[in-house]
Amino acid sequence: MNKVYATAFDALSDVKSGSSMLFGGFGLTGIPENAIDVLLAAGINEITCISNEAGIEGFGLGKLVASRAIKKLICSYVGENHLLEALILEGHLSVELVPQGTLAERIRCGGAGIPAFYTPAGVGTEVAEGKELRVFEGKKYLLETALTADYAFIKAWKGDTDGNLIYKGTSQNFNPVMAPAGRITIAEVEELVPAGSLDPN
Amino acid sequence: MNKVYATAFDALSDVKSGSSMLFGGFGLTGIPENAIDVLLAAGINEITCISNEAGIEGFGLGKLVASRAIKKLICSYVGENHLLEALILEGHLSVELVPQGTLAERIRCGGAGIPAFYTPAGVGTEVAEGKELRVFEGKKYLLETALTADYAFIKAWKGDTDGNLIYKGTSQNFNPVMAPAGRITIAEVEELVPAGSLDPN
Amino acid sequence: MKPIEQFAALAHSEDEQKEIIARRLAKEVKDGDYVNLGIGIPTRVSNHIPAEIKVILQSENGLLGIGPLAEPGQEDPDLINASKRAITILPGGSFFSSAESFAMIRGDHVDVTILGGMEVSENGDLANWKIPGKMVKGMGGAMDLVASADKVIVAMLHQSSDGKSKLVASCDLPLTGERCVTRVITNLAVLDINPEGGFILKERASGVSIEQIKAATAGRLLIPDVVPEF
Amino acid sequence: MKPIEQFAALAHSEDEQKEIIARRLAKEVKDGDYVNLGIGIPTRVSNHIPAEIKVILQSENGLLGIGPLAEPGQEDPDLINASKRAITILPGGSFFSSAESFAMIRGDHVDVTILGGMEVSENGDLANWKIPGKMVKGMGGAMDLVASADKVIVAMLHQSSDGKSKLVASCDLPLTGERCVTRVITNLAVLDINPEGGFILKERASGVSIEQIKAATAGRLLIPDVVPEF
Repeated sequence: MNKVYATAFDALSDVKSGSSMLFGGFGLTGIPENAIDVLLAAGINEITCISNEAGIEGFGLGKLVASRAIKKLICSYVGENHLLEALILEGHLSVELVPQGTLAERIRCGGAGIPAFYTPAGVGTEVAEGKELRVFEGKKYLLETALTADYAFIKAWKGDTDGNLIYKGTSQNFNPVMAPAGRITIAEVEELVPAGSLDPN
Repeated sequence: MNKVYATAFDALSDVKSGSSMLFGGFGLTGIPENAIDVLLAAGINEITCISNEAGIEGFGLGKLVASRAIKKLICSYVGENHLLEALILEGHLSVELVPQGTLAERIRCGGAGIPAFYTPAGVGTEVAEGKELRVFEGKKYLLETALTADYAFIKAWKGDTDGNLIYKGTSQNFNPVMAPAGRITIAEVEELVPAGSLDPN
Repeated sequence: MKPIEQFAALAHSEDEQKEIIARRLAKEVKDGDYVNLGIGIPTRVSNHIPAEIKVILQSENGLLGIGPLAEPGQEDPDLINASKRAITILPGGSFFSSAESFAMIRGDHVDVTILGGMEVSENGDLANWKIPGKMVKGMGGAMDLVASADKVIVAMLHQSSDGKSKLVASCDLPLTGERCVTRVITNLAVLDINPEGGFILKERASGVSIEQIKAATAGRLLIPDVVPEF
Repeated sequence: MKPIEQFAALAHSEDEQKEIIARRLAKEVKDGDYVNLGIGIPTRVSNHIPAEIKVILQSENGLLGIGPLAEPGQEDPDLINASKRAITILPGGSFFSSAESFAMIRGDHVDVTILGGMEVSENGDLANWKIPGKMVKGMGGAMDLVASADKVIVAMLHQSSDGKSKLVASCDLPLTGERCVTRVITNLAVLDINPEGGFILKERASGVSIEQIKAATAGRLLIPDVVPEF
């Protein structure tokens, strides 16, 4: 069931510490920044966070990293967050690095009821450790499993009161992939419109 | 490389008998009917055909069935084609029935470089015969492999000269799923527009 | 009990019996449910859903938010349902590809699946796509639907036209899915699948006796003390 | 050969050396190619592609048809490339999700992948995402890209800043992909990976001698009779 909330605080009032959470976004685009601010203000912590990146210091997920609200981070890239490296060394945070295409597909499969799939990404690398290796038509592939989470936090351009979302430019990125993979999905939109005013195609 | 052809005959001049072919369409919508007519007129036969349905007598794939141009049919539904049943009994045609969602995902994976995936559809049925059964988190799944073809025949609403396509209503169906899964993809569009005139979002 | 009452249900035409099923089916959906309706009896449900509840119907060919059948002359050649009939789309509806449609179905985003059946076994197996040597229509999306939804309701006449029970100990016909059915709604009764096997008789159609249901059911029937009419 | 010519390439600043690589890289793409450019030197290629050929650039964050960098003041907050810089989209370009983007990459719909490297081994292994105990930036999309494209070109300086060869017998650093590189283009040379192992010296940079390349390469070098300059 889709629900419309007037403030981010109302929408997030049930969110609990210790939950797993998917966050859309790539670079500075398509990040559910208002939801992140509310999680921060509410003191939610012990989060298992699934996102493409660890965020930038002072913005987006970078704020949750800085407040030590994240326990585990599953992502493809951490390159631009020095604080994160310090937290890893201190033992406050563990990071599972996943190839970006594998991450996207694991999340898509989570929403699509596919428990596992094979991909060539990471064969012969650290990523392959402990994973099933299988050959199809002469090429090597790894078995990768689906990812879901208790919550998915999504940023969209326009949304309607029935829960339809439209994205803009490269702010789309992981958002539509993650939306079906959260047991509860919370979208923040730039513009809320009545059901029926978005093109169904 | 994308190419624009003025007539369906020009676009299909290289297509050979004995090829495997994906055809978009569901019911009477989104069927590449002009391409089918050209294949018929050119006498292309021995086709391995991948499509949701076997077509209706006298329309779409039904015409290729009637002309005995199809050697093997991979589809989810044949219910409305009595001629087809006769051809199967005569031994002119073999049919591999695939659950519709499995068919869609096998084709998607074919275009997406995923050689195989697990799905719950068909567990405990004839469809499971000869396939790997595997349990993930207590639920049974079958291993299904990707499908690609020499050609994909697609029907779209609008297309531009760079090969972007837009679909309308339920005529979308298998078309966007199949487009990346053909080694050569041939789209027929209702309206051809210059590159840049379709909304990129 | 008067004989006229006992046999009331059987006195209906086949079409009337299907309407009895459709009316009862409508009570299975609640406000806000996403529902996939199979071909046949299930499609009739939409006529019986009360106006005050909003149910979002999914069509496996790529549509969420099915509206009423298109008026004659108003058909859109790009807008059909899974039964290939010209339909409309409701405000707030959306179109998507077959891969997305089944991602939605397989990913358990559809709350209720209602589909027709040829046989249902007492452990919840369903057969509805093939009669060996006689009829092969193909499974379409049925195998995906029954393997995925938490709530799979089979809507069918209790007996075949030659009087054979369609509720059986184990299916003779090739399966569509194993242990997938949660509830069966027929012209005679509402029956739940017992996790340990057997059909639990939950309700009986108006004017239908428990004896009649017993006589019409080949599989093991579990009969509670009270079985209300619907 | 005059000493000044022999050491011409080494006399360039690091930035000039990267430009030498970028200019040569531009010859690797042909009209109609779909190309993914990694962060760093590869991004510079777009400045050197001749106007008469049309190359379609793919950005892993969900864009086909990358245009020039956005002019200052004209930046669109919803339009960046994989290096997070504000860019533009060309007419005919399109946006899509990360899942679609990597379906495109994994499905081999991108003809050429050009990316940076820390080490390339003589059997085509690539390392470019991690220096144990020192630096972990993450692999981003690199593992998907190198595992999928038929043509994987690594663009990097021939030696590290401390003079160590980046073309090695086998990689010391954690791999990004095994046996995935087809060609390496450095400030000194163009080298193909021999299917049986070894770097085949295809071309040398203007003013660079074979001896210099030998001295700068740790892995096995296979030298044909004729090695033209580029």
